[in-house]
Amino acid sequence: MLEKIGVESIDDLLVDIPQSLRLDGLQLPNGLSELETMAQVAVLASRNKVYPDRLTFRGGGIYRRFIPAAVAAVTSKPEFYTAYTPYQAEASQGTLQAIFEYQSLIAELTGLDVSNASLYDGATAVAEAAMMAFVHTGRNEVIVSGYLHPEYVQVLRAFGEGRGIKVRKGGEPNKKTAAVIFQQPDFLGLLVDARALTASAHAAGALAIACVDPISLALLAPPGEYDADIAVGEGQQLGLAPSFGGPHVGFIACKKELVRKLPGRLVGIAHDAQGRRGFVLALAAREQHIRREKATSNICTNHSLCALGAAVYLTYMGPYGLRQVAEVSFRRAHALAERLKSLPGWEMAFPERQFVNEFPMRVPKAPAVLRKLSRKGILGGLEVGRWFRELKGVVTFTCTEVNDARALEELVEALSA
Amino acid sequence: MLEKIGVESIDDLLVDIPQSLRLDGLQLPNGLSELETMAQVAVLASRNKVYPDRLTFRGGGIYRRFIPAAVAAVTSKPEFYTAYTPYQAEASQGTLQAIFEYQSLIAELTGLDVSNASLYDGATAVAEAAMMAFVHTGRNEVIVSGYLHPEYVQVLRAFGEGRGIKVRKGGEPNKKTAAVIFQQPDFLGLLVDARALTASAHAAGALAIACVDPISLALLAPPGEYDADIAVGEGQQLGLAPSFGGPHVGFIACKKELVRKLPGRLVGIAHDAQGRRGFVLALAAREQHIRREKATSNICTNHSLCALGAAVYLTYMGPYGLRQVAEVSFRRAHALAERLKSLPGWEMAFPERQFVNEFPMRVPKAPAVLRKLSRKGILGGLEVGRWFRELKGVVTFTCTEVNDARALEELVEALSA
Amino acid sequence: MTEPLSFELSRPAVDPPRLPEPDVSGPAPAEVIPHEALRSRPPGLPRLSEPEIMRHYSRLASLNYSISENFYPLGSCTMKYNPVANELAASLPGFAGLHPYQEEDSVQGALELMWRLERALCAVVGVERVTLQPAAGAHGEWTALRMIAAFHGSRGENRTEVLVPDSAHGTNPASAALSGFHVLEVKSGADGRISLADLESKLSPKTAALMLTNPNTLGLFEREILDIAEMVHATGAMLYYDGANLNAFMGICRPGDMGFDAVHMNLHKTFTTPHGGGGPGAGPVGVKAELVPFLPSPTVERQNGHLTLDYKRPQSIGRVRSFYGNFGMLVRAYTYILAMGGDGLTQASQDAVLSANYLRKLVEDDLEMPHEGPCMHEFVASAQNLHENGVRALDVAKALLDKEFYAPTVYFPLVVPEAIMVEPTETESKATLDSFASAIKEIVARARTDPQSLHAEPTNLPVGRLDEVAAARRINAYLQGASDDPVLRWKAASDGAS
Amino acid sequence: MTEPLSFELSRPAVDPPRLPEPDVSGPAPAEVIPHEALRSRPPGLPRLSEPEIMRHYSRLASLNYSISENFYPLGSCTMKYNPVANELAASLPGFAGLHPYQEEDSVQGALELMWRLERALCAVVGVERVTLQPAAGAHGEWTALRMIAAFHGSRGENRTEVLVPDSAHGTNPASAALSGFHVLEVKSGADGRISLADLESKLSPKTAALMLTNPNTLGLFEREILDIAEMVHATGAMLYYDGANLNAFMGICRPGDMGFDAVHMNLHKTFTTPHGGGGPGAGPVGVKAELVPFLPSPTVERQNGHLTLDYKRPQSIGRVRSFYGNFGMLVRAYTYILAMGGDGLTQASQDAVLSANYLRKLVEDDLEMPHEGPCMHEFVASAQNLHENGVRALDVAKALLDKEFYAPTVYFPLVVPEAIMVEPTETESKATLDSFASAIKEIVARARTDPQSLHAEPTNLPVGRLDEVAAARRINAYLQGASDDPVLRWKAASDGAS
Ligand SMILES: Cc1ncc(COP(=O)(O)O)c(C=O)c1O
Ligand SMILES: Cc1ncc(COP(=O)(O)O)c(C=O)c1O
Repeated sequence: MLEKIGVESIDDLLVDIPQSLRLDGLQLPNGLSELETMAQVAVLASRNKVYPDRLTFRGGGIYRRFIPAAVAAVTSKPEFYTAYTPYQAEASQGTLQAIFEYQSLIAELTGLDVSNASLYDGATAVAEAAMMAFVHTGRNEVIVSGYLHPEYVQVLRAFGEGRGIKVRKGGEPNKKTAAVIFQQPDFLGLLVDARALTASAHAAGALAIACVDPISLALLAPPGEYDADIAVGEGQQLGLAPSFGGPHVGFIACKKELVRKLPGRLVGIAHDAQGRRGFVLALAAREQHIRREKATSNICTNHSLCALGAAVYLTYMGPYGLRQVAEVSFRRAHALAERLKSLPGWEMAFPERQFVNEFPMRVPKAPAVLRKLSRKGILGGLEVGRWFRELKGVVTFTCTEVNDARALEELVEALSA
Repeated sequence: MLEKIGVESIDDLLVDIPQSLRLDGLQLPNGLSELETMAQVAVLASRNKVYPDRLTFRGGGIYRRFIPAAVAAVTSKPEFYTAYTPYQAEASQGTLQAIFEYQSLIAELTGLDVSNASLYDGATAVAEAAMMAFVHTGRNEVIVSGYLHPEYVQVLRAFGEGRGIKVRKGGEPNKKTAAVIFQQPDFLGLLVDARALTASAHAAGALAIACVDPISLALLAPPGEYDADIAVGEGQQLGLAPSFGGPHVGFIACKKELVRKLPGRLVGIAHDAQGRRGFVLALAAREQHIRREKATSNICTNHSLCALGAAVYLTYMGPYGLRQVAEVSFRRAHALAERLKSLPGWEMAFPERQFVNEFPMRVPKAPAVLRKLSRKGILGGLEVGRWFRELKGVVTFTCTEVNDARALEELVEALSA
Repeated sequence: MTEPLSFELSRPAVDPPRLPEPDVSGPAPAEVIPHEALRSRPPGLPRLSEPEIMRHYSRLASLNYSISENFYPLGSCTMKYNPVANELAASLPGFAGLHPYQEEDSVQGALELMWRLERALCAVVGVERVTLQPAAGAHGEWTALRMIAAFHGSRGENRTEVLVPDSAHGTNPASAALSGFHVLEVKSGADGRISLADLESKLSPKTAALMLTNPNTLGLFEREILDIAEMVHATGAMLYYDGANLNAFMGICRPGDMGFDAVHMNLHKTFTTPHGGGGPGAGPVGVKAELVPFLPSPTVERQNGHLTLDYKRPQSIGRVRSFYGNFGMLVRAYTYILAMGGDGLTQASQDAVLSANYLRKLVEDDLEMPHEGPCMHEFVASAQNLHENGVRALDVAKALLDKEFYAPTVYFPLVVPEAIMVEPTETESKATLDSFASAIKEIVARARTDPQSLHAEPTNLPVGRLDEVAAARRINAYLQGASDDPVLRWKAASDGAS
Repeated sequence: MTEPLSFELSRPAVDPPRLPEPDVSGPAPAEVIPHEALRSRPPGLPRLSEPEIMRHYSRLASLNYSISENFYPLGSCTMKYNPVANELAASLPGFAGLHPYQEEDSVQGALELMWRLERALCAVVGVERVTLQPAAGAHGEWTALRMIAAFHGSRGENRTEVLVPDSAHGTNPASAALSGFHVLEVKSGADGRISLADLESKLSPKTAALMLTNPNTLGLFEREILDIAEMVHATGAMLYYDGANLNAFMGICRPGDMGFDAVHMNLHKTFTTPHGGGGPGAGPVGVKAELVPFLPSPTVERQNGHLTLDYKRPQSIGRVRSFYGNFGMLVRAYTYILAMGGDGLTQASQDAVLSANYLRKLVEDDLEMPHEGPCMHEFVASAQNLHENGVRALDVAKALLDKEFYAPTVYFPLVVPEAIMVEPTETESKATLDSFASAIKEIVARARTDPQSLHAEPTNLPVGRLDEVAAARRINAYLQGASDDPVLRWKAASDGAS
């Protein structure tokens, strides 16, 4: 090959690099065989403690759920996972159609008109929605109402700072308010009055942004039903492993009127000369590679494969499977709450509020209790006082379809011991 | 659908079944969700002890070896694993070509002319080879020379009984001898004089059947080089997990003259009307679906997918990779033997014999020693006295590329403690 | 698009993969092993990088039809959907990582799984015990016949004949022959069932067994099975069940109740272990009490919750395979049975029968139906009616390939000329059955109007119809030494080094 | 062959999958939750059986090109082989099963992996620290700019402008804008490098940073990088490195040594985490000491072998993503780095440069080469020379698809008209490069003799060239309320229930 190029050595191809910059290799160990590589990686993996799914009661944004084997069987197909963003539509119909189906599923689930092709995670989805509202309303303040996931708030702040958007916690929307953002159920698992929050946002000329739990939407009114303008959320529960927090997928859906402000990729229907239906990246004029500094967002690589996983999950479940998953989780969480609140000194932190499958309890000596559970191989609830001073001693517990009745018993027994 | 058929119920389709035979369902529990199914299966899996590869020193026909991730990445492709035997060649070129490549790889490795598409395992491969010799020579006795895997001998006997083939242990071949069967290296890991055994078989007009370790063939003279007529063996080492003994793959290769006696499937080259090359099942006239009771064997379903795995493994390794695997195993085994024979009371069982990467030692209080190792998480050698009275107290130890130097140390330390 | 052979893609410039180094002081082989025992030159394996290998096999994969993408109505093969959870189960380290010679204490979970699978299979087919050792259906047939031979032998009887219907699968006579029996063929009657008269005439004190599948390979239930069983048993022979067609009636009836004494099952048909492009499968054999002493060794036994391998079986036929059978396939089948349950298996068989009868109905005017229905889980049609147009079953099969359907089994069973044997299974949707029927209709219509074009099928596949006759000629030439072209394998043109 | 949508395949007859039952006494939702908070009717999800779902997605998969089967010379995207071992590593339960809010003690292995990956990336690019939090390259760009803004802010400087070359990727100006900066464009000179004169003219005390990739998007190394760095630093601005092109020089030189203050890396390009059809990737950002205080929170710290997450970072820009980044991708990248080692990474970059120059040489007479070589890991050609035949870069791209190659990046960078940007990567064999070059030659020859036919390309794919203009028109109609056709999603014709 060197000969064909007409040079004598690789160095002849590197002549543009100033000599002073040239290295003599990297300060890294030499490569290893696959056997040795995997052995080293496995050692690191073994230095983590993996709690069984059924004995995991911690949530706070990432949940253990039943993941059908079908999901990984699809996402591990090299035709999907080793393709790039579908720039050449005709050679990428697999990815494009799968994303189109994902968009449709999210739209169905949220009850809104259009979903994009995916975002990085729930946190950036909230931030992107806030930026949409900022651009749409020309107002530069967003109100976070109630307990939005604290890390989402942090990300929202970081994004807001760049664009000069002020993030206000609570309070009534007014003429400066671009959007009211709320989480349903909220970070603690409690239901908020989404309808009222949406109405008050609209009354002030602001948008309503609902951050929702996708599984809960099999039970709860979807944002489209209470007229929210944008729905966002974290899609990890839709068939993705916890994986220490990522990669997962942020979803975003909105009303028709806001579509041109949507960040990221969007797939739409197109046809060829013979009238055959196909799918293409649509409304690209919103995007960075065309609009550059005027783009609706800077997103290029998004989370397609995770969106694909979510699509497989939702298709596997269908409307009634998803409902059963949600309902089983609901019933078990309520059964667990009943049991826990009868423990000495334990009480519901917000007894007057409804929840779906995560709920906050006041727990005496919470840190010690959680350590004890951990020793018994149980990942107990989440201490939310870490983020909220007023919630010191409050622990949220989560139940899903993976926590069978016996697991609930084991938890209660461990706590009673 | 019932309406279209013109019946009212499924029972109307079952009218040919005598009423007295009809059941009211099965005496089995009702079905489970995938979550619960996998949980139950996982409980069974957890009730087995899995020794780390690197601390496994037991062989006896099944070995721990480095399995490149590429192998499962290929064999887990649904296009391969959910296809049937390639009856419709034009729609099965993937399977057919892969098998053709497997046949070629085995032929290269054994130095013989032709290999079939696969057999069930090493044991049935030995039996099938004996039957080939029986048919080819018209003689009805086979001689097993030296330590052939005891389970292979048992299977050979069971097969032989059906066809009236006598299995003799040791002794010189004579006019009644259809074949001399030997294992290289033998069941204990020791080298036999394959050349001399082959010559003595041929001198008596018998065939020589070599049962070989495929990895050792990167080092040792292949059957083709010493003029053996048939080579057989167990292919587990070629990229297949131990899996409690199966499924793996038996391979068989032979000289041109014997091809029409080969059992099972065979893939060959064919062309279409445009002259394009393709692959088809060849010499089907040997097979049961054409020749029925006169077929060379009754094999229908064989072990294609395992053969595919072996082909991927051999292609991954290439000639020099395979040699390195064999040589590392060789060196480590010899280093380990040096260390072990210096332990008090331990000695090489056959100090005058050469070995490759498995070797027999006389071990004082072998059962207790092995139990001690097991408690330390080490799967020690194999007590071969279980099958051979004369070898009471003899334990074979195996080393491969997975047993790194540190693992050898750990073994020796555990034994010295 | 075809793909070159890996050997043809091989490049000498490719380095071997990184592998562990010998980090010990052991000698090199050449220092210890005598020269003449060593290989004289490296084997001619191809040299490819990992990316090239993966791409090669990806392309090969894309040349295959499989049930993961295509309807695969291969009669007698029960190509139903293989649940992906099965694959996960078999790959659990707690199974895949077990050495077969670990101490029994350390493999209790594996033995328990085998024991439970045995119990479940006993329940499905109605027998006393099951051996899980045989690696495939044919292997199971042979194993069962060895047991039957041993049984008769134990009673001092010399029974040398096995009866096999003319509609039987080729493995039946082959297994009987390999087991040392003479094979007598029993004729089918006009209704597609075994002729009782012919059976009567063949039964004798020399009869060791009658091998039968029911529903038979025509997809028809042998209505007189109870009479048949009585006749066979009356002569002191045994009744053997070829379980390839078990998918027809799980939970509906049982071979054991019909009078069968030994039963093989194809886990790779009825119990969804994937067929792998030709295996591995698993062919467990169930037997009634009389045959239990002769089961292959070892069996799995359970006492007080503790599991053992029992090798003390003096009357056993011995071993039919190394170790304990295709364990990985047993894990898959057990997983399937757990997930389906008794209710699910029963439903599966009912749906399989429904699918077959529905599809049969859809095409009954297009192809000949040599026998009256209803059928069970499959049906056999005949392309005889296209004979006048010069169109054969093979042409229909190849034309189906071009419509992205795999072809049904053709030319089997042998008793139906131009047989087209269709088994849709319960996992196909009505939509798929409908579109398959449309394809048949289109092909039959073309057979009437443009028969010539069917001989050119398939035209949309990587290769056109392959000339097996010419191929056989080339193989003969090679085997007879008339040609150097090693048509059954690749070989380097020059000296074999690649 | 196209595939219907899952919604179109949906059948109401399909039962939901078997799922756990509520085995406790908890209330049903309707008993507790007020009616108006409940969903009024089930979401219109499709209803398909598992076999149908798997077949649907198998067919979709077969409609895709991917590097697993096809050469994918997409310039700027570094589509190199993704080792399968990476996937195994990420799916180890010890990683995939970790909850992000487990106690630190229970995730020491995960934190150690992150820490080691950080150290390795520092070594490759020559920086002090790296944050692993950003989810993609663009996210990393924005993160870095937020740090640069914080840095200037901490010094009381109000720098509001970011300079971006005209050849830069669209994410650069977009990230700058989202980070609150005004974007000024810097021109490229005739030699394809940034014009120092133009740079000089745009630099001012308002300049916060210059964003640069080197080699730039033309595949050319910015020879005067040291001068550029000096100029930028002299004005008090920072130099930002877009690491999309890092594959050009691992082990050969380092952005840190060139004077870059912040560097993002695309693990999904250089470090072989698969692109997933559009992500997830990971876009870690490395920074020199001055920027360390501003890194996102938390960082991973190691003391006496114990690992902790450090949230006490008063000057941090905060959080840019939930949790700790795309951990699964970090595992893959770390696995790759371990396997390759310093020697392997260096070799990879050398081979990448070799491949690009070789391929460039092969096609230099067929397409225009607007800039002189040698190139680094990629080159940009132009289809301008086909203009006289009415053939555009897009036509060349589509014609390549018909030859089973994915197309290079086209129409980027914007500074080259009819750009065709080719990045072959180090994992392609010479044979592949040769056959790609032949394809280019054939297409160019056809452009001369039969240009019309190229406008019809592709013709062998599941769909022909899709009309994006017509599609946009339909979308506009929908968004403007002029049409009910929800062209950006599927919707049931009737009432949405499926
Ligand atoms: C009726 C019948 N019997 C026996 C067999 C043999 O089973 P196997 O292929 O598992 O050996 C088959 C398989 O095709 C069959 O269809
Ligand atoms: C030069 C360059 N910069 C930045 C990016 C953005 O990276 P990402 O897609 O990971 O957000 C890309 C990706 O295509 C690129 O090629």
